[in-house]
Amino acid sequence: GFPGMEKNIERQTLLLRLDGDLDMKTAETLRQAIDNEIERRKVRTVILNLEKVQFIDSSGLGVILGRYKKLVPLGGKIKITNVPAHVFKIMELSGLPKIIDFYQTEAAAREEGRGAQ
Amino acid sequence: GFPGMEKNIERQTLLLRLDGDLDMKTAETLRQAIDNEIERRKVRTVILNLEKVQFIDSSGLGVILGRYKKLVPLGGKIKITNVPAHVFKIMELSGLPKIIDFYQTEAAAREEGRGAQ
Amino acid sequence: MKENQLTLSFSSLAENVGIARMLIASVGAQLDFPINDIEELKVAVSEAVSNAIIHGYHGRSGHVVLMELEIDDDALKITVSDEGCGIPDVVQAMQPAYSTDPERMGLGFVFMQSFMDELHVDSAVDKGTTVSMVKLLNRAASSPSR
Amino acid sequence: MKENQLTLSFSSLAENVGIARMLIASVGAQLDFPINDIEELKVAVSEAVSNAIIHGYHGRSGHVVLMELEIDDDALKITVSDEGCGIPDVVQAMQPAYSTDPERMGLGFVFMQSFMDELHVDSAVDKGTTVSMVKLLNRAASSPSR
Ligand SMILES: Nc1ncnc2c1ncn2[C@@H]1O[C@H](COP(=O)(O)OP(=O)(O)O)[C@@H](O)[C@H]1O
Ligand SMILES: Nc1ncnc2c1ncn2[C@@H]1O[C@H](COP(=O)(O)OP(=O)(O)O)[C@@H](O)[C@H]1O
Repeated sequence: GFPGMEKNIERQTLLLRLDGDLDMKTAETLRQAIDNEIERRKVRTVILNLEKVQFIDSSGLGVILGRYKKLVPLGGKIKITNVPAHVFKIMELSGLPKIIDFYQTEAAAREEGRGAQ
Repeated sequence: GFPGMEKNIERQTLLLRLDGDLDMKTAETLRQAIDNEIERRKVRTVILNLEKVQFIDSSGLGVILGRYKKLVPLGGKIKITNVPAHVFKIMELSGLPKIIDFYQTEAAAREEGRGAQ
Repeated sequence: MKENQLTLSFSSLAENVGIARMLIASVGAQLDFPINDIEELKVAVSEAVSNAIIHGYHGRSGHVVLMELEIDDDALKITVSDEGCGIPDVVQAMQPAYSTDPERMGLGFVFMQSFMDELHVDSAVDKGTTVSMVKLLNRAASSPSR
Repeated sequence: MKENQLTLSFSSLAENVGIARMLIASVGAQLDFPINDIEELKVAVSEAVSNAIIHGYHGRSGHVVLMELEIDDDALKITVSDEGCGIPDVVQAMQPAYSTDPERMGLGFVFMQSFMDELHVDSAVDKGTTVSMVKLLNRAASSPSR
């Protein structure tokens, strides 16, 4: 799994700092972690810090897109921060950056959220 | 091979800075590199800087011991510097540190050499 | 360089996808592929192996996935095969965004196609699927699109 | 954890020794072995695979070395085998410092023995050699000497 999935919840915002490879093995862990918080704690904004993610494939991308699709009808959103260049290249090819907002830092992601709430 | 086998010859002292894994594949390259200089340039002191060696097994140890055996009858010697801890553990198990001198730095190895010459 | 062959066969478990990636990364590094190409090889292999487990074997353990690597002077050939359910319509399956699983993106074959120089899929229902991919070793030729 | 099996078969080439090490390192990392144990697994595998190529096949290419990994709840079992010349006297071959090659140290089996919890060598002249090694997963039990 993610040896270092750091979790932080403030009001309705969930921040996850992922560490490791985001593939079919870890995608399921990530899906459960996010869906739990959406249901139990009514989280509506999910910030994923991918700084320490070394690898992503379509299974990883699918989970992110899936959470997006789940959050939108609830009036929520997903934000991605600190993406390493080589991970971003794969994400770009999938078209994900066209529908999900990317930020340089967690602070930038939170900032934009506050304005919108 | 060694992507970064840095070589330096001063008088009869050959300094080699190795980089990578020291196994059956690279041992042969190392053997040839040293033996060439012993024969062509009459090198008598060989200093091996292992700072960037990540792995050693008995093939790698064998080449070092072999160069020792070749140099001693010629009045020469081999010196090892900057050994990473995990590489040293393997060397220790082989008994190599009992016959070959280890130094913290290249400078220390050269220093001792000058005194002895 | 002498022709080299490596074959890894492994149980249909999620944790082995990462092992398959490590293997291709080691082989890629040894062939002196640039880091970017190694990343792409990892994605292609990850997709093919994940598909074998997720689709071919419906995520069930107890089956075997085969990854064969063949290296000659010109190319690295990667073959990933399973003896799973097979694909009824390969042309349809390879369409971008096509997936039989609503939770998935249908990008596996897209990635394999983008990152490799050749991709060929051979499949028979209830027999299994074989994905053959080629990455040319001549770097000038291997990245025509970049 | 589900039982997991991985088998790598590869050409008898020097560059594949490093690949075999990477594979065992990945598997060891996934089993959460401490770094020190992973280093030792790499040495043990490196010795067994080098022996298969150097001694079993007299350094000749065109042959196949097999590395089988079996993981269950208790142990990681590693089997390295070749279909090479075989060992006439296994007990003698396993003596520390014994080597049929004057350029070598005769430490291969010593390292395998020190770094693994079990070592078993099975060999037949002109048939080949199989080296079976076990590393226990229970760490307290796996390092009795440390
Ligand atoms: N090894 C396989 N065995 C059976 N079906 C497969 C296999 N690989 C791919 N498929 C089929 O092809 C479809 C498209 O695959 P792909 O492009 O990788 O997208 P995804 O994995 O996201 O579904 C899959 O949804 C599946 O129906
Ligand atoms: N796979 C093998 N096939 C044939 N002979 C082998 C094999 N492995 C080991 N041997 C024999 O056992 C001896 C001792 O092996 P080892 O302890 O690894 O030392 P070394 O490799 O330094 O000779 C070798 O010299 C060789 O004669």
